[in-house]
Amino acid sequence: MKPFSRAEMAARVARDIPEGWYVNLGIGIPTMVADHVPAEREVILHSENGILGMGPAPPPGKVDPWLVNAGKQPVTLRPGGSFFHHADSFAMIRGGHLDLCVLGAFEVAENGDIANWATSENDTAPAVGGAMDLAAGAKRLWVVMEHTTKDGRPKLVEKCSYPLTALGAVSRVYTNLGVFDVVKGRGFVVVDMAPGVTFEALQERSGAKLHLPG
Amino acid sequence: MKPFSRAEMAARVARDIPEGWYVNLGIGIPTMVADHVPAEREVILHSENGILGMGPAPPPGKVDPWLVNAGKQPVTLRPGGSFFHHADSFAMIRGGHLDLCVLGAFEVAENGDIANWATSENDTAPAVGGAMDLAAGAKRLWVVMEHTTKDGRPKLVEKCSYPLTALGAVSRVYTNLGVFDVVKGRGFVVVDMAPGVTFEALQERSGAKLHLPG
Amino acid sequence: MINKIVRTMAEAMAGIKDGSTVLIGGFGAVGQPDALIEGLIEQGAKDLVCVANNAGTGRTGLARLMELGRVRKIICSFPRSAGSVVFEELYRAGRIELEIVPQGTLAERMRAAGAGIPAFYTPTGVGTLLAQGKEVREIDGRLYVLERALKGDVALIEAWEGDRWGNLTYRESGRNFNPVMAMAAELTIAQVMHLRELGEINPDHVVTPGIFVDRVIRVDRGPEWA
Amino acid sequence: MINKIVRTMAEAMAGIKDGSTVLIGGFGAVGQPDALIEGLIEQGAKDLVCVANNAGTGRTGLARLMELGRVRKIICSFPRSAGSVVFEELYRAGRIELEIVPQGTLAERMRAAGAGIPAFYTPTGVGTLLAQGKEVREIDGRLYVLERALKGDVALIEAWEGDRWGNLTYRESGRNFNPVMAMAAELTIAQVMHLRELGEINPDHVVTPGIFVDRVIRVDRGPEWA
Repeated sequence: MKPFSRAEMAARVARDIPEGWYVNLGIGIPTMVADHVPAEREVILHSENGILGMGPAPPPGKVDPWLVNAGKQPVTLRPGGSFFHHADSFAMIRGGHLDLCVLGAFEVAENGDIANWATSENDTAPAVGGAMDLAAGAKRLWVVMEHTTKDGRPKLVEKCSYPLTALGAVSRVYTNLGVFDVVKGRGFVVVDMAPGVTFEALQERSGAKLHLPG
Repeated sequence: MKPFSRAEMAARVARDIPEGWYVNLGIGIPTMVADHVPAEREVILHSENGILGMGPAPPPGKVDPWLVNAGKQPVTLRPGGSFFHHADSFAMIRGGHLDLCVLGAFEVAENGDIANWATSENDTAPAVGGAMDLAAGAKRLWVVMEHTTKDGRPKLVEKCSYPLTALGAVSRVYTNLGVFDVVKGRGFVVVDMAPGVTFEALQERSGAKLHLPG
Repeated sequence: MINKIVRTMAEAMAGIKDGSTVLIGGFGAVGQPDALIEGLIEQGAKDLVCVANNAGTGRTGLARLMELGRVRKIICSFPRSAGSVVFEELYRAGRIELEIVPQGTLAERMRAAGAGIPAFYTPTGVGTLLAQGKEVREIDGRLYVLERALKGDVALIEAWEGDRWGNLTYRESGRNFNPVMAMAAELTIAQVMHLRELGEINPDHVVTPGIFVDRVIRVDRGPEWA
Repeated sequence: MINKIVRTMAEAMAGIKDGSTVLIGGFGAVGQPDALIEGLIEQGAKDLVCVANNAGTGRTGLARLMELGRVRKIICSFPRSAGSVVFEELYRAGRIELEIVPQGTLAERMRAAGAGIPAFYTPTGVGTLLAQGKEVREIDGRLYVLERALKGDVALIEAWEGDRWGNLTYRESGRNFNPVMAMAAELTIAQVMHLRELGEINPDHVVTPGIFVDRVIRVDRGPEWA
């Protein structure tokens, strides 16, 4: 079994993003997706803090302090980019203008529920940021995450045990072991598997029933 | 009895507007108010169609077709003016950011109700424009109008007979015969009278009880 | 390569269906997408609901579209104005529906549609005929009317500059309803005075980011507007 | 002559009362009104409710204000981040209240306050802990949460340019929450990198019209921000 590396997961997501889409990439592996979109394919990146047309990190010594992404890292702007304020930025998100949002998650349920912001109901000071807006607002929500937690618990589940971020929002999940569509009324459908991974091995590491396509 | 002329009414209103106020002037006599604010007193005029800092009409031959007021007449912009879209413009209005709006009216009631957009309930194609937003939103609403209709019916009334524009919104009325504060729980209080006008003559031409100040 | 710039009016109008709700920008003649309205007349879609501040004047543009019997309903703040002859004829004859909306509520309903807000409370119109049949609610001691988002299938707008990503700027009071309508429609078509190369518009000065715009067509309104 | 430009921090901070709700712009360090926050620390107002995207980092700025015991409650989207040590100490000790709001709802609640909208429905947060105790309503087959406007007594914001009428522009991603907060407060105070003569800012490029701004003070953040 040869699980996808983080870079391979990001590349796998990037492969599925067509030219012309407006895309918001969350913190972590999702951010790495940008590096895997070929330069000639125009995908327009959105950042919650009021940027469209975000480009890669600047070379050292060329950092513009006025230009950071949602993770507060320095970025650049591509020709054709634009700036706007937070209410306009979330109007784009909530109004369904983003073709895609890619987020990390603690858990995804077979009905598309996502939990990615708080680890318990008692964790009353978690950091939600823009996750709920993005999950509820984008036309499509894809999740990129490890297939299981560090201690081996499945993250694809029948029902989320962590506090929810949004109901029924996820349409696709990329893990280090495979790619899954979340199909209404059916659940997780295996679209792709990492090299050497069998359906049985995948099912064993998942907390919900997996389906084969068709 | 020497009633105020339209120009005198406009001048009377202008006299009461202090420097620094943000003001929206309705169509008709209210528009004329601008001409009576002394040039050295900075009053910032707002227009519903997305202008702050509106200046007077341009000289002939200097008309800029991109720059019209809410009455669609050519205007100018003062240094320090700005342009914005309709939702932002009405955010200013509805959000209570205008110090004053001056409108014409068919009727004003002693509780501050104003009727200025439709002449009957059956008049189903009247033109409301921004009147309801302005009446409900500005910090203060002043009305400038003739004291009576052409056929002598009073326009200061106990209760409006025409369809309302807003409830309890008017705080002051300027007519060709006098100036009136609309005081909560009291009604119309006479602040000023045109030359030669007596309280009795005013009362005779009004449809609601008038009060003397104090 | 993303290229939202189209060269012909037929391309600009492609796919507009009968029964569409069409948002039409402008305030009077300023910022009014005249060429796109002519394009829509030519294109042929009918049974339209048109949303605009006014109900057309004279016998051209929106008035012509109405006169041709292609407009089922008009949603506007100020239907009756100097020269709104076609509207008045149709309205008296019972051949066009009318929904009057206060101007600020009209703008905010479209902004809400664009921003994913299905409904909001507003003080405008409380206690008036225009609040009849609507939910009224007291919040912190004041009465408010519940108003619903107003979404377009198509927006026809005018802008000053546009680029191939659909970024737009406006000129002076030509901005008016245009940026709000651009947000609120499934398909937003902009006529612009000037095409710019990508990156030529200062990113701090873009008013409508391209995410809200689907097609851009250059239309020179002539030297008096330049 | 209208002149919103003030020369001293004491003038800028005059009249801020104990118990005020203070909106603080910025996203991380970008567009954050550092000098005004220092001014507020100096000024002395206490029992404050602070609204910001984050809950402060390190031991300066907002974190310092909290450490001094001057903040009763914080309303933000992302309290716990790298370096939010002061907040975490106070929070664990039960010495500060917290209201977590999704970032877009936070922005929209302030925009609503500025626009005279007392409440609106949003899909964000439906079915989550952050919707608990809030009205949920089905509109056209989808569930929405009712959210209330969030008004400030004071807004502290940072802008790029300002003039004596209070017109502001912003630089790149320094715009963020600043224009929204400017609309939403009774008293809006802006620190700007550059003062401009009236009319020097192109009226098409003004982002926050002066109607939303009460005081402007020049603060040079140094050459790295120039």
